[in-house]
This record gives sequence, C-alpha cells and structure tokens, in this order.
Amino acid sequence: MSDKAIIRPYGDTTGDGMVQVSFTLPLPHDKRAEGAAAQLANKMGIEPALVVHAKAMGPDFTFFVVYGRVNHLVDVSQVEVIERDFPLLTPKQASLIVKSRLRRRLVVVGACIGTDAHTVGIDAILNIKGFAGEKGLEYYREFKVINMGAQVSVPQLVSRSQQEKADVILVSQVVTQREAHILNALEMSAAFREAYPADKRPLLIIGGPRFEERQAAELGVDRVFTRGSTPGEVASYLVHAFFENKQRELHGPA
Amino acid sequence: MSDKAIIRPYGDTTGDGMVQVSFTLPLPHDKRAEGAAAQLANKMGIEPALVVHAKAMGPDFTFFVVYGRVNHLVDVSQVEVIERDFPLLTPKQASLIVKSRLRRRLVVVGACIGTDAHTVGIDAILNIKGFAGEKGLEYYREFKVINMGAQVSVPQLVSRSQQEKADVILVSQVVTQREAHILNALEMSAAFREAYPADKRPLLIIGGPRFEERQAAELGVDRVFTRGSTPGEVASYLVHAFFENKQRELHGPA
Amino acid sequence: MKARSRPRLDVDIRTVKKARALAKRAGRPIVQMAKQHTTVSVERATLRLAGLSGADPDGTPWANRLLDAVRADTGLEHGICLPVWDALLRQDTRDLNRLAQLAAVGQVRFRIPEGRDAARAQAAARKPVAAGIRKIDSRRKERDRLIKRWGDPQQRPWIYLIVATGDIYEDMPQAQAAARGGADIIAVIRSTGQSLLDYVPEGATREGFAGTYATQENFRLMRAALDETSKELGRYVRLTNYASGLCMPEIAALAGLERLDMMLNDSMYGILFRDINPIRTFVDQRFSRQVHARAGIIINTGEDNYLTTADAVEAAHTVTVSQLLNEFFAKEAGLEDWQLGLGHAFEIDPAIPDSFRLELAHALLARTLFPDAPLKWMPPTRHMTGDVFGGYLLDGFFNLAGVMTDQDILLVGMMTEAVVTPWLSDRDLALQNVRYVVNAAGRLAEDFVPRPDGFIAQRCNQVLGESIDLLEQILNHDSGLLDAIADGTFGLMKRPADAGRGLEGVAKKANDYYNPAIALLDEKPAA
Amino acid sequence: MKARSRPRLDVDIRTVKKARALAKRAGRPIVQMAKQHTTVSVERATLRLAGLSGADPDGTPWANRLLDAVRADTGLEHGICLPVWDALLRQDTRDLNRLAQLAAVGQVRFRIPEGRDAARAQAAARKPVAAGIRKIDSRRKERDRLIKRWGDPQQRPWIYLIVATGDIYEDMPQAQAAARGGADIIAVIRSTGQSLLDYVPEGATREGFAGTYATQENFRLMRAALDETSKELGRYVRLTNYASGLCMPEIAALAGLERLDMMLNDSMYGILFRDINPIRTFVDQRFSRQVHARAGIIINTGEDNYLTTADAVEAAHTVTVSQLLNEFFAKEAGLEDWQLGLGHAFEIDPAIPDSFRLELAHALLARTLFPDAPLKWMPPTRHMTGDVFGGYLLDGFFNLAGVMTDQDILLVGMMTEAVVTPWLSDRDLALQNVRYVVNAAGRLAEDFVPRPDGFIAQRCNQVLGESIDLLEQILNHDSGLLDAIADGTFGLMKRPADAGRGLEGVAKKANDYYNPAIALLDEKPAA
Ligand code: B12
Ligand code: B12
Ligand SMILES: Cc1ncc(COP(=O)(O)O)c(C=O)c1O
Ligand SMILES: Cc1ncc(COP(=O)(O)O)c(C=O)c1O
Repeated sequence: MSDKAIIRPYGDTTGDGMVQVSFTLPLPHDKRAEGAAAQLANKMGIEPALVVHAKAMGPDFTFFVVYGRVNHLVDVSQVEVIERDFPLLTPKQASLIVKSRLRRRLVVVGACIGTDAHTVGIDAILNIKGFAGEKGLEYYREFKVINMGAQVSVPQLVSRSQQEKADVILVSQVVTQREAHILNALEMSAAFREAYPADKRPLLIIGGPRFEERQAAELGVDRVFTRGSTPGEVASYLVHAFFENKQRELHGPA
Repeated sequence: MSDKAIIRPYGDTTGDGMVQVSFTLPLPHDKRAEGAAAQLANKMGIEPALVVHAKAMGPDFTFFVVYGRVNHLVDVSQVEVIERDFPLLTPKQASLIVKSRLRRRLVVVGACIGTDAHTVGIDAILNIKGFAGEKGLEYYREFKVINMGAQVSVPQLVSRSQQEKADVILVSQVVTQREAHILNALEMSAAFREAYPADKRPLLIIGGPRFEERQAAELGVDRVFTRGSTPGEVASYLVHAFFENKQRELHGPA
Repeated sequence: MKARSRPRLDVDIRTVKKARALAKRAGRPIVQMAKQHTTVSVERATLRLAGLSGADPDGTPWANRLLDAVRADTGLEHGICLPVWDALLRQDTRDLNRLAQLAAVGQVRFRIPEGRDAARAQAAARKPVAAGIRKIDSRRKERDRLIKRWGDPQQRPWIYLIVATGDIYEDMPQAQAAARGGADIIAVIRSTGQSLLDYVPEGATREGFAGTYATQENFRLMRAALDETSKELGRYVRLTNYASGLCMPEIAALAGLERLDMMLNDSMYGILFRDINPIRTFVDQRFSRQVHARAGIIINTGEDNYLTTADAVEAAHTVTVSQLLNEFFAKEAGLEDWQLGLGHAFEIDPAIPDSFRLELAHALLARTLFPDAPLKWMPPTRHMTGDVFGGYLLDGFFNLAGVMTDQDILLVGMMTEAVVTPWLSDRDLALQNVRYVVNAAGRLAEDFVPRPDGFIAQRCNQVLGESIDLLEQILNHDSGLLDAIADGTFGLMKRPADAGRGLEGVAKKANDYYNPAIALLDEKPAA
Repeated sequence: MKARSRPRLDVDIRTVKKARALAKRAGRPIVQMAKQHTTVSVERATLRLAGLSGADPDGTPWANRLLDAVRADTGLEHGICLPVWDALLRQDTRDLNRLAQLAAVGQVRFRIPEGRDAARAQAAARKPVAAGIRKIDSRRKERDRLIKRWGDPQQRPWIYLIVATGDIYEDMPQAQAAARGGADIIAVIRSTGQSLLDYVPEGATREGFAGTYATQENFRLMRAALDETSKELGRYVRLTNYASGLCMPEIAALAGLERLDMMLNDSMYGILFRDINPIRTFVDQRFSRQVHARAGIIINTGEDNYLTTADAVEAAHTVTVSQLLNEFFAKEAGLEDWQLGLGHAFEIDPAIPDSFRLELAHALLARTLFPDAPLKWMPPTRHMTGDVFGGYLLDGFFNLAGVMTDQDILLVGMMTEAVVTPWLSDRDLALQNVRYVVNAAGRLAEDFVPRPDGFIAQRCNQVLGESIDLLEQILNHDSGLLDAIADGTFGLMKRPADAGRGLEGVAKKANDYYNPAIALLDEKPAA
C-alpha cells in the first residue's frame, strides 16, 4: 500500500478515513455544547462526526471525544522530508576521517542554555554512555568534548567557545513554554554571529524534542536535531559538514 | 464564558485552540509517514501540528498521535439543537392525561428489529425497572406495553401492531455496521405506511445510541431518541404528541 | 509454559462438594431428557459426519434438503440413519449427495426399514459415520502434532482476539496481523442473526453484519491462514468460532472436521439470549459436546452474557451456578477438565466502591472451584463508554485481575467497545496494554494472598453460599431446572419448555431410533 | 481518616538500625559544619523574620540591599543582627525598611558593636525576630484551627496536583478548579531559573516560564484563594511551594509567614541538580528546616529526581540512602516524623520484566523503613511518551502501586507528561484515574502479602543491602559525605565542596556571631 500517493486514514477498512479527536470547549455541558463539538469536528473535515463522550469539567468547561470519518486526502508525494543527506559512520570511521583530514581533535562545546536544566538530551549525545545503544561523542577519540551542562548563559557559552577554539557548538532546548526554546536559539545564533567573523564561526547545532528539522534557517543555525536523534547521526553529520561539504571552509589550523 | 458566541478549544489558556488527534495511515513507519501525518493534521486545520507519537503496526500501517492548535472558530450561535419541545411529566401526570383524554390505555408495542439482539436499550425504556432512576413505561398505569424483544422481523412487528391496535411503535437499533440501523428503520417505516392509511398509522419512534435526533424525517419516523434517553422523556413526548400537538389526529376510539 | 504461582483461597471443601452435588442433581434429569430426544440439527450433523456437504443452487444445504424430505415421509423420531441408508441400499448407491439431489426433486420415497433391512441399514450407516469420526480423530492428532512442532504460547493467560469484518477475505489478513501482534487465539465473530438460521450457510462469505458467517469453507480458509502464520511465528495460533444457535451440532461437526481449536458452546445461552426452545437446546448441546470432546476442542461457555444485562454484583452467583451446570453437562458428554473454558467477566460498575476487589473475589472463586479448567476471562463491555482513556485504564485493570487470579484465556478488551467495532489501532493498543500488564505484573499472584477473613475471602464465600441457595431453589421446582428456566430464574428471562424457536425441530425418539454417531462418540478414539 | 491496612514486609530490624546508624555517622559532620557557617540567605531570612520586606524600584528586595551594605562594611561572619540592630539603636529608629533605604544610598555605616553595645544590639535584635517567629506560630495554630473546622481529606493517599501557568492570576482559578476536582494539595511549580536567583522576587507575578515565581505576595494570594475553596468544599486544601535553590531559608520563612503547608526541601537537590555549592546548601538547609519544623510544614524531599537521570532499578538504593540522610538532617533540625514527606518515584522502564513488582518492592521498602512519615509518591515521567493511551495506563498502575503500598501523598501523573504542560482536561482525566483506582482497589493492601522469600521480599532486602554498602562507601571517604559528593557518588554528578554556585554567599561564623533566630527556632513554640 505504501506506493499509493493518495491515501486516507484507516480505521478497519481501506479508505474509511476514520479518526479520533479530543478537546475541551469553554462551555457548560449541555446539548448546545455537544452541537458545538460536532460543529468543530465538521470544520476539521470530520463528517459524520460522532460525539461519543462529553464530560463537564466544572461549570464552565466540557471535554469531548469525537470519532468520525475525515474527508481529507493525504497526498504522500507532497510530503517534504529532510532525509539524512550524509552517510552514517561508525565511531572508528568518523575518528579516522577527522584524524587524517584535520590532524587535531575536533573541538565540541555543548550546553543547555537559558534557564533550561534538562541535560538528559545533550548528555545523550555527548556522554560516553550515549543513547539508544550508541556511544556518545566523548567516546570518539578524535573529538574533544566540553559539556557545560545546564542553565548556561549565552555570553558564558560564547566566551567558552572562544577560549576552547570550538569547532562546533551543540545547544539543547527542552522547555518550550512561551516559545522559550525559539527565543533562546535566536539569542544564541545572533551572539555567535556578533562574536565571530563569518568564516570563523563554529558550526551551530541545536537540538530538542520540539524543534523541527526545517527550522534551521529561521533559527540561524546550521542544523536542527529533534527527538530520537542519536550520537552517531550527530557525529556523522559533523564529519560530513566539515569534510564533505565543499561550501564550508574550515577555520583554524587545518 | 458561556455567553460568548465565538469560542475556540481550550488547552490551558483561553483561546489557545489546542486539540488531540489520533489515527492510522496505511504507510510503513518512516519520516515520510510522519510528514504525511502532519499534512493530514494541517488539512484538519491544526497548525502547528506536533506528531508526538508514531508507532508501526506491522509493515504497512502506522498509528499516530498529534497535538496542536486548531485554527477554526466555533460559532455557538450557529449550533442547531433539537431542544425538548414538550414538558417533562411525572408518571402520575402522564397517566392522568391519558386517562382523562383517551379513556382507555395507550397501547405501546416495542421491539428490536432485524437481526439486532441488543434489548437493553428498549428494555430501559419499557421495563418497570427503567433507566437512570426512572421507571419504565410498564410502570405507567394507563400505558399498555407489549415488548416483543429481540430479532423481530418487520412483518411480525406490523401484524402485532394491527392485532394489538397499537398507538405507538417503539423500535430499537444498536448494531450500525454497514448502516444496518438505517436500512432497518427505512424498511420499518415503509412497511407501516404500506399497511396503514395515513391517518390511522401508529406513531413511529426509533431509538439507539448512534442515531441523531435530526434524522427523523429522513428515516420516515415521527421522532428519534438517542443515547441517554430516559423513559420519562419518552412518556412525556408521547403524551405531548397525542394530546397537545394539534396536527395529530388520534386514530381509534378516542 | 512457565510455572505459575496460584493465588490461594481457603474455601470449605465440603461446601464445594455440596455445590457440585446439587448441580449434578439439577442436571441429571436434563441429560435423561436429552437422551430421549433428537433434533433436526443432530440428524443433519450425522449426515455431515457421514460425508454429506454442499448446497443446492439457492444455497440450501443438501443436509437440510435431505432431512426435510426424509422427515416428510417418516418423521424425525426414528432418526435419519435408518431411512437414509435403507434408501441408499435400495437405490444401490453410496453417494449421499446424489441421494439428496434425488430426494430434493421427489425421486425417492423414504421408509423405516424393519427386521433385516433395519439391521443392514444400521450397518451401512455406521460405516460412513465412523469414517467421519475417524476424520475428526485425525484432525485432532494433526493438531497435537502441530502444537508439538510450533509450540504453545510462552505466557499465561493466552491472548484471545476477536476479528469481525463480515468478510472472510478481510478477516484473514487481520487475523494474521493480530497473531503477529501477539494473539494466541483468534475468534471469528459470527454475523448477527446466524444463530437463528436453521441451516449452516455454504462457502466463503463476504457479507456479514458485525461478524462473518460460520461456514465450513470459512473455517477451512481461516485455519489455513493461521497455520501459515503459526509456522511463521513458531507458535500454534488457535482458532475459535461459535457452536451455538439452532445449528450447534452441525457446526460442532464442521469444527471437528476443519480442526478448529475452541468453540463457544454454552448449555443455556441459546435458551436465555436467543429464545431457542430449551429442549432443542439441551439435545443439541449434548451432541455438540460429544463432538467437541472427541475432537479435542476446548469449549468456551457464555457466563459473561448474564452480566451484560444483570448486575455483576447481584448476579455473581448466577455465574457460578451456570459454571457448575456447564461443568456437569460437559463432563457427562465426555469433555475433560482441560477442555472446559468456563466463562466469566469483569463487568462490575467501576463506580462502586471496591469494584476491583470484588472482581478479584469473583475471579478467584472461579479459579478455586475449577482449578484445572482453562478459564476464560472476559473484558468490561457494559460500563465502557465513549471515554476511551478511562476505558483503556479499565481494560488494564481487567488484564491485571486476569494475571492476579491466574486466568487462562484472556479475551482482549477494546477501548472503543462503546464506539465502534474495533479498529486496527484499537487492537494494537489493546495488545500493548495486555503486554504491559502481563510483563510488568505477571507473577504478582505470588504475593496476592487474600486475608482469611478479609473482604475478598468473605465475598468469595458469600457468592458460593448464594450459589448453593440458588441451586436448592432450582431443585425445589417441580421439574427442576426446566421449570426454573421457565420461571425466569436466569437473567429474569422466562423460557417455558414448550415455547421458543426451533421446537418444531425436536422429536421424542421412537423405540427403534438409531444413530451410530452418539455411541461412536462415546468411545475413546483409537490412540 | 479511615483506618488503613498496611502491607506487611519482614525486614531484619537490626539491618534497619544499622542503616540509620550509618546515615547518622555520615550526616553528623555535615551538621557540625552547617553550625559553623552562615550564608547571605540565612541572614536575609532573619531580616525577613524581623519584619523587613519589599523591594527597591528595580525590584531588588530590601533584604538584599541591606545585607549587601552590611556585608560591605563588616563582612558576613558576625551575622547581620549585631551590625543592623546596632545601627538601628544608633539611628534611633526601629524601622528596618527605613534603615535599608538609608543603607542603600550609603547613609549608614555599619560596625560590629562590642561590650555593652553588643549586648544591647543582641537584645534589640531578639525582640523583632521573636515576634516574627511568634507570627509563624500563630499561622500554625490558624492552620490547626482551619483543619479542625474544614477537615482533612477523607481518603489516603492525599491527592497532590501541580499548577503551572506562569501567571498567578491564571493559577488561582486553575488551582481552585483542581481542588474542586478532588485535589487535596496544590503545588505551584516555580518558573525555571528562579532557584539560581540569589534574591526572592517581589509582588504578584505574571511572567514565569513553565512555572510561577515564588514570592510572598503570590503565596498570600494563592493561600487566600485556597482558603476560600477549602471553606466551600469543607476540606482543608493544602498549598505547596519550593524551599530550594539559593534562597531556601528566606522562602522557608515566607512560607511560614503565609501559612503554606508543605515545601519541597531536599538536603542535596541543589548541590546535585543545580550545581549549588555544597556548604551553602547544607547551611541553608538546616536553617530552612528549623523554620519548617517550627511552622508545622511538611517537607517534600526530592529523591524522585535521581531516577529521572539514573536508572530506577540500578539506582534504587541511592533513593533509600538519600531518604535516610534526609531523615537524619530533618530530625536533627527539629522536624517530626509526620513532617517527613520523603520522596520516591515510579520510574522503572515499563518495558523490563516484572517492572510493576519491582516498583512495589521499592515503594514497600520505603513504607517499611519510614512507617510514620507521610511518604510522597511521584508518578512516571521519564518513560512517558507521546502514546497518551499507554501513559494513562501507566499512571493507573502508578496509582495502584501507591494504594497497594499505602503511600500518603500521591502526585498525580499526567498522560501528556511527554507532550505539554498539563491541560485542564489532562488534570481532569488524571483525577478520574486516581479516583477509579483509589475507589476500586483502595484497600487491596489488605491482601497484598509479599511472600517471605518471594521476588518482592528479596528485592527489598537487596536494595536495603546495597544502601548499607553505599553508606559504608561514603564513610570510607576522608571527609565522608562531602568527599563522596565531590566524587560523583550521587547521580554521577561531581560536586566538590569548594565549587558551585553561591559559594561567595557563605561565611564561617566568627566567635561573636549572633543570630537569635537559630536558638529561638530550636525552642518549642508556646502551646
Ligand atoms: C527528566 C525531566 C526532568 C528532570 C531533568 C533532569 C536533567 N538533568 O535533565 C528534572 C526533574 C530536573 C525536570 C525538571 C523540570 N522539568 Co522536566 N522533564 C523531564 C522529562 C520527564 C524527561 C526529559 C528527558 O530526559 N527526555 C529524554 C531525552 C533523551 O530526550 P530529549 O531531551 O528530547 O533529547 C533527545 C532529542 O531531543 C535530541 N536532543 C536534545 N537536545 C539536543 C541537543 C543537541 C545538540 C542534539 C544534537 C540533539 C538533542 O537528542 C536526544 C536523544 O535523542 C520530561 C517529560 C518527558 N517524558 O519527556 C519533562 C519535561 C521536559 N519537563 C518539563 C518541565 C516544565 C520541567 C520544569 C520546568 C518544571 C518546574 N517548573 O519545576 C522543571 C525545571 C527544570 C528546568 N529548570 O528546566 C516539561 C517541559 C514542558 C515544555 N515543553 O515546555 C516536560 C515536557 C514535562 C511536562 N509535560 O510538563 N525535568
Ligand atoms: C450488552 C451488549 C451486548 C449483549 C446484549 C444483551 C442484550 N440483551 O441486549 C450481548 C452480549 C448479547 C451482545 C452481543 C453482540 N453485540 Co453487543 N454490546 C453490548 C454493549 C456492551 C452494551 C449495549 C447496552 O446494553 N447499552 C446500554 C443501553 C441502555 O444503551 P442503549 O442501547 O444505547 O440504549 C439507550 C439509548 O440509545 C436509547 N434507546 C435505545 N433503543 C431505544 C429505543 C427507543 C424506542 C427509545 C425511545 C430509546 C432507545 O435509550 C436507552 C437508554 O438511554 C455494547 C458496547 C457498549 N458499551 O455500548 C456492545 C455493542 C453494542 N455490541 C456490538 C456487537 C457487534 C455485538 C454482536 C453483534 C457481536 C457478535 N458478532 O457476536 C453480538 C450479537 C448481538 C446481536 N445479534 O445483535 C457492537 C455494535 C457495533 C456497531 N455499532 O455496529 C457494540 C457497540 C460493541 C462493539 N464495539 O463492538 N452485546
Ligand atoms: C456461548 C455463546 N454463544 C453464542 C454467542 C453469540 O451469539 P450469536 O451467534 O447468537 O449472536 C455468544 C455471545 O458472544 C456466546 O457467549
Ligand atoms: C527538592 C526539589 N527542589 C526543587 C525542585 C525544583 O527545582 P528548581 O526550582 O530549581 O527548578 C525540585 C524538582 O522538582 C525538587 O525536587
């Protein structure tokens, strides 16, 4: 079935278009509220919409569960995916390329910036222990890894980067309430552009579960990694970006 | 909040528009499938759409959970509700009206038709035991109730109706696969129109959890009752339809 | 299979013995009565065992056409075998199908042979019927062989999943997917209405309502599909259907012939829930159970059904009584303990206090009363609502009660129970639910020791006591169980012995009644 | 409160005694060290007890302005009281705020008074500080009175719900709705980053990130809102916040003054998870716990945090060790058993075999070691995913483990844990989940009797054994716990005693150090 370009959701028969939806409306629970729930489902393209559950939550709100057939078609050929555009390397392969091409260790500085204290994600990429069975970048002999940990301010990060002559900056952002992750990412990329001449700037990479890969340009970074990323993917990308990507001139004593 | 006509779903702040959706797509689980899930969510008006869960179900299907903000507005003033257009009576009140106006018992014949064997719904309306704390129609002294039970054929129902001189026919339909409930309802209403002169036809009422009240005309019945209906509502409607509704002439010896 | 830790409950052995003795007293007259009657379906089943199959161009099975013709000439009371094999001997053909065709066009007259003719007809009938039973024996051996080859499920409870698209060709891939997803047993639910048909439809079918017709060809197709998947998975996946309704004996025979592994088969379900005549049911029951016993099929009884209409707390003892009766009837018909998939269900209103502890008590009582029976544990349905989140949780607690009380067969609950027939994703989520619970809490039974005088133990004893009371009440009726059924003892349904569907298909056996199947089925199969 | 049935577990009393003795040996030197130091926050807390409040137009609290001015003149080592009340006496004003304003514009010079001046300053300081403590005493009595009037929750565990919009004016109605929905305890989560601020923000705030700032005014507003709802519900709804981070002592004082009921307060959380200097933390800890003890506040420790980074099975014993240390430090500071909301969490990977039985073992060990402490049971977070159905089920099993092992405070898990900060509907669904489990299985503990040599009992003993090993390892370090912390013993975090945030705010007490609060807090409050 995977080669059909136009598909619909599948309940228990091909093409039945069935979906499940839940939401709250700021209305007391009565028939009108149920009608409003059906109206919303209809606007979402669900027709017929079965309001199968409605529960008052206090006097002002009602929670709904709706089932029904959605009339949209999904055009798989229109889906844009950022496919991995670099080969996956083993730690050995990656280290070998760095060693032969760079003749020094690649310097990686990582941090959680802002008030974010969720280090598990960046640690998953950097710490030896790694993630999903893959060792982290510390395990790579030709990578020098500095992990600054949690709640690092952007100025701290920039000055450490300069001090360590960082080739790559890895920043993690997990808290997203009030768009904190976007604002912090923008602050960070602007600060690096400020602090470095364009051709000397380290590679900027941001990661976290609520980013999308397509956001890189908008955030002013070179690459975005999202949920499920593994250290091997990050290492492979770094090697690719430095040594295969002709557009990028390596700064420092190559 | 309930007096605002234009509302949006409520996640944790007024107007945030947040909803949850789940569905299956007939695609193997990969990035393209996740993109397709996001595309569907976008078409449903969810923007941004967070595909927070994707799970392969065998090689050909993927299940998704999506959260996001839906951009539709709900116009509460446009909601059409069939509000109860008759007063709710106690069993005593209803019996009194029947007694004084009709001077004989009102004859009610109930059944689950077709191959449907779900009698709990019709029993909830008819049996003394009743439903939701209300006694069923058998408890009403001035109602004569014949409950034919499950899997009654339409011809059986019609002939019993004639034999008992039924005033009201109550039909339940619970199984809805392949639109069984609709087809059976249509067969039933057509058979009664066939068997009776227009002014002698008993009142036709259909009930079941998957009907909508607005469907009455389309199904050729006088009224539709849906999930959560109670015997008191049904009795009150009957009294109203017979004695208050001027449009309806009572057949038989009134 | 891994060793299981059984939860412990002290019930008084004498009380248990008493309950069984009462059930026996209630059941014995019914067995007598069943032995004195036959039905159209028992006779048709005998024809099917003897090799008659297929249907006329209108879809009426030849078994029905032949039986109807015979009955018109000789009545039912002598059984079908004497007139049919007498006619075959006279027509000088062994071909039952040919005979049926001739009979259908009125080209044969049937009679009851007497003297040596009768003896010859008996001998002639015995042979093909015995051959049919040998075929069932060989399917049973085949099952044993395949289980040895592919293995049984690794865990208990076995996971039982329902498939119900109405179309056998959609059912097959869905069943295979379910097996790959972890199901150990696939049940193909029947179309609504089939149980009231007095014939078994023929061929592969694609048009059921909320279920797929039970036909010999559908059985064959599905068993073949599951054999393929069993091989792939290295685990024998069992297949279930319904030997229930007006054609119970015939479906049992077809199940034996097509190597089905379990069959829904309850002693009173048809009476109570389908308004089938009590005598018809008990006669059909006994024959179908003899077939199941011989075929090595596990029966699944239907006590869960009581709790979809009656209150699960108030009516808990009716489940126990029905289990005891089902046990008695089953053993009398030759079934062994390992074949008694006695049913019960998690149907207590979740809003009442201590509902989970009450469920544990009921489930534990069944476990304790029937330690060697493969109990079938049925999920919540009645109190499932459109709140699919709450439903998913309730199903999790159902699964937990199943593992804590060491149930054997777990019918997987669906969060969309109150919404739709299950979606692909519902089944997948449901299996994940089961897997979590079995994996996370699997052997918790080890530490579940109801306090001797605690709530659970007390509740067990109370239900057992009420069961004994009910059995005594039944015995207080003039003609025992039959009168009790007529009185509305079960599920408030009044089902008099002389009413109900299918009564016209019952006959009291004449003195010269002959049917080799019944005696043959009682013999032990050759090893 | 209804009588509870406690699950039973046999652990060797001598082993338990040994574990406590080891914790005491590890903790004692830390207490010594804490007594020898003071911190900026301890001193500011003293000023706040004495009545100093408010902030300058830039939002810097007067407590900070005054302290900084004093410190610049006299250092920290003598404490704030001598120089401040000496200056007040010299300025002939009793008004601390006025003094702070003058100091802020450089109009006061501070000195360390000697001889009779010192004695007079001491006396002058003692009075307002004592008045502040009396105010805390009266808030405690008020709480007792209100609990008597409105009552405690009907059931155990108490239900603990988090509110976190960032805006106190959105938090209030949400907290009230949660209480109406069944919450017994409302926790207002703090904005990210507040723990690293070396001052307590002022006033009502509306701009937190993923939490709302802890301020005296926010405390007051929320307590008032909950008083209103408590009255309406006839049930005293408790309020919780965080005495944690760089301002722990001050926040504790504000909590006492505003009648908060519980406070998150862990002996090592700041060190390990916020890289706060160990000495700073231990000194601040002791003072804040003295305040909590006096105020009748229940502390909530943070052992759950270990399990969000470390593996919950491998690191189970670190939870136990931390609980033992927290217990020792708490009791030393005057807290009683009923105030020790020791934390632990349901964070085992649900994919591993027997995960639920392991959870039961861990939870039961805590229950057994601390029979009189109101244990706080934290829900799964780490292994929650976007599969909200699976998450809802997991939360149900967390709730069940809570009731089966008789936990006291149940932090309600959210099915959207891995997705968003909780929606209104998430909270409602979560409460329904808790209600179902508590109602359906509430007293199941009665029948939960871990088999003496069974899996659960063995696991309990294993974890206890590993805890003793770890405590011994800690004691093998040259300077015990401090060195162990520096070595990465806890959560693999290396936190040397001479590094970390806030070290600059620590001073070794001089011989003439004076702070009346510490001595006053150790006294029993007047009855
Ligand atoms: C563990 C945890 C904590 C721990 C953190 C411990 C630590 N040292 O990290 C503790 C208990 C301290 C904590 C505290 C809080 N938490 Co928290 N926490 C979580 C939790 C349970 C798991 C996060 C996690 O570890 N995921 C596992 C890692 C491996 O996944 P990941 O971060 O996505 O990383 C992967 C990818 O995204 C990517 N990646 C991530 N970063 C980077 C960077 C680079 C360069 C690259 C290449 C890749 C990459 O690679 C990783 C591997 O695949 C989540 C809920 C959940 N189940 O998701 C909440 C959650 C993240 N926390 C949340 C909140 C609100 C908080 C608090 C702010 C609450 C409060 N007010 O007190 C506090 C304060 C913390 C602070 N100041 O930031 C919210 C965030 C909501 C939002 N989206 O805004 C969540 C979602 C819970 C919730 N639903 O409310 N938390
Ligand atoms: C109980 C039950 C059974 C019992 C029925 C016992 C009996 N005597 O009724 C048994 C076990 C026999 C049964 C069997 C089957 N069932 Co069933 N069953 C249910 C269950 C669990 C509850 C239904 C119920 O009793 N609801 C309570 C009553 C009070 O609600 P109600 O019917 O909606 O009635 C109310 C209103 O709708 C209204 N009303 C209803 N009728 C009428 C009529 C009038 C005149 C009026 C005024 C009002 C009115 O008033 C009532 C009170 O408010 C539902 C799942 C669920 N939780 O909903 C499945 C369900 C209805 N069953 C289902 C199916 C498929 C079957 C089977 C066909 C399966 C099979 N193939 O074997 C069988 C066969 C039955 C058959 N031939 O019809 C499906 C139907 C799917 C669909 N929509 O098509 C459901 C939804 C389960 C599922 N998800 O698959 N079932
Ligand atoms: C024992 C038994 N037989 C049969 C059925 C199905 O009934 P029918 O095929 O009549 O719909 C059930 C219900 O699930 C049952 O429990
Ligand atoms: C004991 C303790 N203190 C404080 C916090 C919150 O930390 P912060 O306020 O530093 O974000 C937690 C985490 O929930 C905790 O467990």
